Amino acid sequence: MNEYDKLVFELSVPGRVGYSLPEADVPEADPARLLPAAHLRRTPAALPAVSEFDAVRHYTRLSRMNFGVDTHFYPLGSCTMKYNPKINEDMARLPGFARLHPLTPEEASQGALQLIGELGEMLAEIVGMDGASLQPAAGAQGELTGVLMIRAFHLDREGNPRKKVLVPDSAHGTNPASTAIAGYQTVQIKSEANGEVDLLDLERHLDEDVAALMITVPNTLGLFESRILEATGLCHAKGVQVYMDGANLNALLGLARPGDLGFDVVHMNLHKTFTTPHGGGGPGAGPVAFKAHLAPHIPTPAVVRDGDAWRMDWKRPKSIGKVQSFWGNFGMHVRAYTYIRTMGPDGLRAVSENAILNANYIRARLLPYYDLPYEGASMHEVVFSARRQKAQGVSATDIAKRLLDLGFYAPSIYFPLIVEEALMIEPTETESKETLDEFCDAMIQIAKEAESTPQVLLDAPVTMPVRRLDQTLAARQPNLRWTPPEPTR
Amino acid sequence: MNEYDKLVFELSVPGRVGYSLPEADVPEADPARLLPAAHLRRTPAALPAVSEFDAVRHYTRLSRMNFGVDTHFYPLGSCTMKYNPKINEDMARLPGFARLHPLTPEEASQGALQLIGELGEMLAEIVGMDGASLQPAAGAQGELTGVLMIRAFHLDREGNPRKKVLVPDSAHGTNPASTAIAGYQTVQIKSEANGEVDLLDLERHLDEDVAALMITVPNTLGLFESRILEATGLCHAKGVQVYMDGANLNALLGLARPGDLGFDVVHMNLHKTFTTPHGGGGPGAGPVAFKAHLAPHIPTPAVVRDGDAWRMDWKRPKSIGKVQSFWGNFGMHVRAYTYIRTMGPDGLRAVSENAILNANYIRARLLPYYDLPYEGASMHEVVFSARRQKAQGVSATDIAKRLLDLGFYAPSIYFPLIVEEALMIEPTETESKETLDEFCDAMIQIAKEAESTPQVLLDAPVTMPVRRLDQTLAARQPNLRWTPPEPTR
Amino acid sequence: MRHGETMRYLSTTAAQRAEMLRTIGAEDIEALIDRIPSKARLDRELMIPAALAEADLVAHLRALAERNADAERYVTFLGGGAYDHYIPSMINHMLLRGEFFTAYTPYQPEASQGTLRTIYEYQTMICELTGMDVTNASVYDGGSALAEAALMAHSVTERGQIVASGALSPLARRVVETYCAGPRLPVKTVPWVDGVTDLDALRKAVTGKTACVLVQYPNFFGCLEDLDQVAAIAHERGALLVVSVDPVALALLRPPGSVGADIVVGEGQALGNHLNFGGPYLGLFSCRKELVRRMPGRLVGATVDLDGDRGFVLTLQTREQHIRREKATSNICTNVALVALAATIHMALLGKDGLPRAATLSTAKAHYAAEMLGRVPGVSLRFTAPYFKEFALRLPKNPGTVLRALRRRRILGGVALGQFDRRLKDSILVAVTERRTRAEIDAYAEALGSAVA
Amino acid sequence: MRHGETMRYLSTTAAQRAEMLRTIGAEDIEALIDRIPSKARLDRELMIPAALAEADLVAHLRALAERNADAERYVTFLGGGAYDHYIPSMINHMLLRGEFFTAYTPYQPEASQGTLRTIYEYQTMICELTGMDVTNASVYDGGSALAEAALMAHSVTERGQIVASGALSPLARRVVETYCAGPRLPVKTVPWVDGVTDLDALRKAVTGKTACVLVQYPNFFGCLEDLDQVAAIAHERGALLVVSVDPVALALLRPPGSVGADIVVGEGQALGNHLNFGGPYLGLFSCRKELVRRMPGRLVGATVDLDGDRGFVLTLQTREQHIRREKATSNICTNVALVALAATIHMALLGKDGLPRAATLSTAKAHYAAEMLGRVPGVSLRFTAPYFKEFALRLPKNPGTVLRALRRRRILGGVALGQFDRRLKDSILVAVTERRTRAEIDAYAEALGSAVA
Ligand SMILES: Cc1ncc(COP(=O)(O)O)c(C=O)c1O
Ligand SMILES: Cc1ncc(COP(=O)(O)O)c(C=O)c1O
Repeated sequence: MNEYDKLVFELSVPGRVGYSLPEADVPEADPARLLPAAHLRRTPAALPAVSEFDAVRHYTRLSRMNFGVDTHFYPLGSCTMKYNPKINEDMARLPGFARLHPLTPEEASQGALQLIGELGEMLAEIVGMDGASLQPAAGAQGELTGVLMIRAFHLDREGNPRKKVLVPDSAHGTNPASTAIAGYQTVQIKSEANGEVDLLDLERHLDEDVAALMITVPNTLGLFESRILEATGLCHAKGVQVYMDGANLNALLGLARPGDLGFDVVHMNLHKTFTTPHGGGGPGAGPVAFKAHLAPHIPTPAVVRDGDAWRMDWKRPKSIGKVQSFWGNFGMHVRAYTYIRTMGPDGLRAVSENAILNANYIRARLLPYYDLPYEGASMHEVVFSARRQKAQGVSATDIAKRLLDLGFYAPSIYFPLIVEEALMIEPTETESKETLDEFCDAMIQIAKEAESTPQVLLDAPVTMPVRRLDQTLAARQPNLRWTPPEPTR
Repeated sequence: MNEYDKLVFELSVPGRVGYSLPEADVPEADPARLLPAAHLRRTPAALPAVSEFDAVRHYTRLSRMNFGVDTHFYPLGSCTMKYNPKINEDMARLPGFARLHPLTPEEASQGALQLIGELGEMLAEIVGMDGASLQPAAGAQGELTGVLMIRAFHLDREGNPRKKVLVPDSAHGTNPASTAIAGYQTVQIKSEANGEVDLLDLERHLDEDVAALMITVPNTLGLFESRILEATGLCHAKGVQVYMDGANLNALLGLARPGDLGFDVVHMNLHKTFTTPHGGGGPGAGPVAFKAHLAPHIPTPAVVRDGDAWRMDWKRPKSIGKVQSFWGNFGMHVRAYTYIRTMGPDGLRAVSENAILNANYIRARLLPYYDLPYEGASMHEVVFSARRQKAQGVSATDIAKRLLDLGFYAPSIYFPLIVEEALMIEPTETESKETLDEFCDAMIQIAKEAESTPQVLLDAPVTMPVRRLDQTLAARQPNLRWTPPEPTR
Repeated sequence: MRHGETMRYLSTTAAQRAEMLRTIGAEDIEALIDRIPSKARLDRELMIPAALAEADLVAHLRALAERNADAERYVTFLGGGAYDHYIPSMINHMLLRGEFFTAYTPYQPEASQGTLRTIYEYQTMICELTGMDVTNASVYDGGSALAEAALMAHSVTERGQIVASGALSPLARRVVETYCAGPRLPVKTVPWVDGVTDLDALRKAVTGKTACVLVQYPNFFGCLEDLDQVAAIAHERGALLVVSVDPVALALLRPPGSVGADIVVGEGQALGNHLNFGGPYLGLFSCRKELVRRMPGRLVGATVDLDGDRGFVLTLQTREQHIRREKATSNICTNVALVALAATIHMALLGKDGLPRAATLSTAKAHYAAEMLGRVPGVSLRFTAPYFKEFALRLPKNPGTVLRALRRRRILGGVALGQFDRRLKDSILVAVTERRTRAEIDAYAEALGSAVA
Repeated sequence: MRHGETMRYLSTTAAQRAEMLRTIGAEDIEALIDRIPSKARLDRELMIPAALAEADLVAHLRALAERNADAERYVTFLGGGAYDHYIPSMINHMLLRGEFFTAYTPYQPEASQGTLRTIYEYQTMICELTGMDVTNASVYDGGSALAEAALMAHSVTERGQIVASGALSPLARRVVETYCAGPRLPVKTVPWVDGVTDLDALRKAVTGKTACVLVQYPNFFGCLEDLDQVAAIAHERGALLVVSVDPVALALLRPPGSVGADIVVGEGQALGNHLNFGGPYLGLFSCRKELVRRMPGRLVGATVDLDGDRGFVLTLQTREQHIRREKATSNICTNVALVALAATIHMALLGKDGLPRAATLSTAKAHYAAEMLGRVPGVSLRFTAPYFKEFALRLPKNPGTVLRALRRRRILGGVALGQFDRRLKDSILVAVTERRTRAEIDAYAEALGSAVA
């Protein structure tokens, strides 16, 4: 079935050339005379040798072995796979941005600093905070940054950072992981039967050792935490800081703001809510917005206004320090800035409204066919369980694979962990009703197949470049790099 | 089998918007008050209404229903489907070129004029002529331009344009068609058994009524006309001009030059030899290079040096006039210029050597399996006949369709007309030996299938977005535009 | 050969070459080309510049590009057949899909459905704008489209004279003349009065020998011809009416199909394509369905495949050169498919609401500009006829001098008309698209004030 | 909502919205969000600027971009961790393939073989350059890679101290310090002498409690550390050796794997990625295979499908946060896959010959530049240690003033070192890649002459 099965190394032919470099125009260009012999490599790195055209056809063909938002509906829950506007790409490629060196003096990079500064201000307004740091490179790094800021805050105020961070059991894996790296013990808070965080359990855990509560709104079940004001209030009463994982901000734009909900710090995923592309895994950007009391602790340098100009403020003795070598994923900042300026306030609000509408539409159409373990009002995504299908011998994985054959990427599966056979569906606002209908039709067809012809699901996919892959083999006998085949005679 | 079968009209939903235009910033923006009512449209044009994302996914999906050089070997004979360098695309998009208005005064478009001028000089050198006009938009328009120049030449010298143009029977269809539009009667010259033009037949036809001989070198059989010097000599002796169709110039770069072969005028296809992309049918560019005696007749304006500057020379009373509203397909000129400057003289020669090598390699490998009606030495392409397969019930078309299933675009088929069941294979120099081998393996497999399992060929293709299409229906009941389906109730 | 520079587009290594020659049974490449008589061989290197490394070449081309006064660094009011309309950025991203831009003419339809479908969409949309039944897949540009229309009218009517409005683009008219030289079709030009075709003169010019009347709408001066009258005059004598259009304007204006045009052509650059110093552009070509078999160029039609599924093919090819050779309706082979694709996506994106909106903004801003520029002392509108997005302006000073002064202020103020018509040597043609802002127009008026003072 | 501006990224029309609400059984959208307590609702519009039309927005961003001194309009000698190397134009065309850049992390491998294969290629190539057994799919950047290495060494050795060379990038070192704050790992910095780590001081600093030694090669000053010695010192005490590298340099220099490095990290921006004002960049991360289960980040492995055909998957995921949560080897989720893809294509294109050639040209031109700049009266090389493509220069005048003067001549002369180290406030760091020409270097020398005169 696999039409094309080459790696670039397998195209390599000694002597082929894919580059164009000038001849040396300086008198001495022999490395052996320029550098001590001890430092020189003895054998060249076994990189491939291909022509430019070899590479074009190879990577073009590989690209065609992928689904992307541009080609397929991509309802991957929690990931907000919305349309990535093409204009964003053009703007990020303007030479004044793309070819700007990070150590260019401030006076010669005012345009870039202004963009960072203004984007920070807009993001802060969107989440109702007092400021934002754009340095974190992704959501998880935003979390680490935010928790370290909280750590610095407690340390500064109380001389000790406290010990624990409370995280609901529905949280994304990065939440406990970031917390752990920040030196905290993670304490899991239960969800109530309705899927929201259990306030009693929360209250039980709140003590002087608790540095922070870290919570996702809407949570990973797609539910708005309706008692969030109470929760943040309870925390603050114990001097506990409240961190919001803003990965699901796409549900809230112009409707509600983390700052107004009582949060002290929130990270955003520009690669979810603000249309920067995911690139097959990254890069993203995870700005952190904060209330004023945390401002002393944000990463250095802070990009600040200085009259009509912008500058980098390095003199922040209580800062947590740096989390990136430079100033953050500026290329993503340009894209997000472009997007926000394209949408304006009414546009952003329409984004969230439509995201919520789309999720609820799918929910309504699929409700007869799939179990909905948490029945609260869905915001921007809906989490079904395939437990009914599981009883018919078909798992969430099987449903996902069958969707591929029917021309759709799969929802997130087995997340959140508190849902058995979870199918986490996030359509985003950029998808049309027609696409949602086609997807729902496919899901309904699958539910019926699970009853009538489950083997079709167990065999899926059959139209992809490969069939199901042996994960166990991959993990038991890791093969993590290409090696040339043994010469045969 | 057809995964996606939408037209953009079928995605349209009233009220959807895919653009972003500013609000009117001038006082009056009501067309009814600006323009007389009689001039206003009564019903809007029924264009679709789609979102930007609808359009991105639609056109991305449509693109995936195509083969292109970037994705597949494309051995379409006579078309020189070589790699189109990406850098060419970047250069053509520089704002100083892409956003330059054609009526910008000469003093404010010197960079563009220099590029046109220098490209003309380089092309003239490559084909051994005294100058080149870059105005023609494609090969066929180059032919028309060249023949009209010959017409003007005769008219100027003899007071009459003469009557006939001689064209070999192996010629491309545009040759007789261009000749006819130029007001000439086309007279067909026979090919010899060896596939070259029959000099005796030529001589027989040469008289005072003949304005020109139009001939392709190498010819469409991929053969170099070995007696070309004799042929051009014979013509000149009768005052007959000799036109070379330079579509096959990819075989001659740095090896032989039309000017040195005695030609008076030659057109080039920048979209074949000089890597400008074919774009699914165009645009191309068909510059015409000429000997000095034809210079008075080239299209206006000529781009000429004027000291250190360049200007447009309009004062050419004997010019044939214009063939394009402006100066030719400048965007293609930028690409061809970029390519020639990338390759240099040794690079261009290597192009032709490798093109010839590749064609001969295919020829050698396929010779046992397919008939070769003309056995002369192949230059850059080789023309087989599927008559042996035809006898087995399988046509050139069937072979072409089967190739699609095996992952290759098809050769040109049924051209040149003088070859029964022609399979015209032009690999170009940019393809690797590995690709040629895979293609030859496929062709050999097909030859064997023709013997053993011909039905596989007759049923092909089965892996494309559609199966074989009903051409007769298309021609009998032309359906040349979309119309909305009748409303059903 | 030097490192890299020349080799990166070739894939065959020296060792492979040797191996391939062995398979071929040839000693060396020379052996493969010995059919070329040695007298005919080039015995030296081509005298073209040596190869440049990619980075050096980019620097060189950038320097060339920067010597041009482009519409990115200058505020442009240039028109006359090429326009600086808004182009959604998304279009370029689709054009860069290798499957589109590195494909050939869709000769194998099963492996070319992408191209075929976009052409079918294009044909439909242009029919909608022009109000005609049939549209071909494109010809080279507006000028050659007009010329092909004249030849087609000649072949349909079997008449030998072409009557051209004097308010046609003079550049396009020259292309018509060139194409008409071979078949010796005289092209009679009818003068203009007050910016539009002189209908009395037209009435006199059209005879029983007239194959067609060529008229432009909006015309070269931006003015709106009275198409009903022109149609009546042409059809009265059995001549065809050929209208050359601006497709953007047709989003707002009456389609020529509705006044009885027989052939509609035009320059389609304004639909999503850059100025490109004049090309590649887009020749629009539509006609009545009765004439389709005389039409030049390719046509895509819908049909079904073996399974009965919808599919698209090139059709009615017996009109074309590769089948009919000297009897073909035209010599065109390569057309401008990718430019048409850009236009298709542009029309899809702007769509039913957006294209009229772009047209409305253009005409509104043009009228505002005419008003503001007309207020400059000594400056006046050259004609009183209604106009669309372009108008002629009479200047009190030499236009060349004035335009130069404007250029120093980064304004491309218009096209000097004297180069096309001596009667207009005091005038310039000013085009305004939706892309110009009121502030830019005001700045132009202010600069023009200083320039003519 | 105004026309177009805000709607072009949404597909649902008012009529569809009504229909969908009917299916849902909700009166209006408000009914869907009534779970949000009204006290928590925003009762006004967001105070961000109103939407801009595409063309206006482009103009605005272009204006911002033009206020920056970029490497296109300036001749740049800036380095210090980010470099202006040649980037083949072809790379961008591949990155723009929607199938690559609009895909997510390849969670469904059957529909993500394109991404998975490119990562596998990437892992292989970086292993080749670093000389290590295993490479992950990327971490954020060079700084966070170094920080992750320190944490990993801590977890592998279960020791609590980090020893850092004073010739590390000071910016990267600050990231290490940030990441080490949570687990309270003290980071001890060893001073440099003459541009390289003081080995005597290092020997003293490394103890039985040292988890790892962090060293950079070439180091922040461009100088080449004696890795054999550093390795010996680290390993003697059972500490891991972590080397932060420039992958371009490794095309020519000894791979750290060959001197016994345990973890190799680095900033990969120089491989085919633009400067982007500091990000997104590429965190390289390789290690010995024995350590793979302690490695942060994603790994792609080869396996087979049901039919026995080769395929690729994310593997060894039990290290990762989505499975192991607080016990994961790292918190990283989103990485920089597209940046790694650019690097992969870059390494493929330059390949076995080209990458060493780029490295050779860079070091050759750097040495030429050092020679020419060193000849300027009063200017001298700050260090005598061997260097690769970057060197520190001592100036006779305030570096800020000199650099400003150079900027006026469109030269970005280097990075002022005083901002990182007070002992170097008279010095600048000058980087030279293969992209600089001899003429540019000569012009720099001449301009520097005037600036310090
Ligand atoms: C709810 C939630 N939190 C955190 C993250 C982590 O963000 P990132 O992948 O940008 O590090 C994600 C994304 O995967 C998420 O969905
Ligand atoms: C031999 C030959 N002559 C002429 C032409 C016509 O060139 P064009 O398609 O550029 O008009 C072609 C290309 O199709 C050709 O192959």
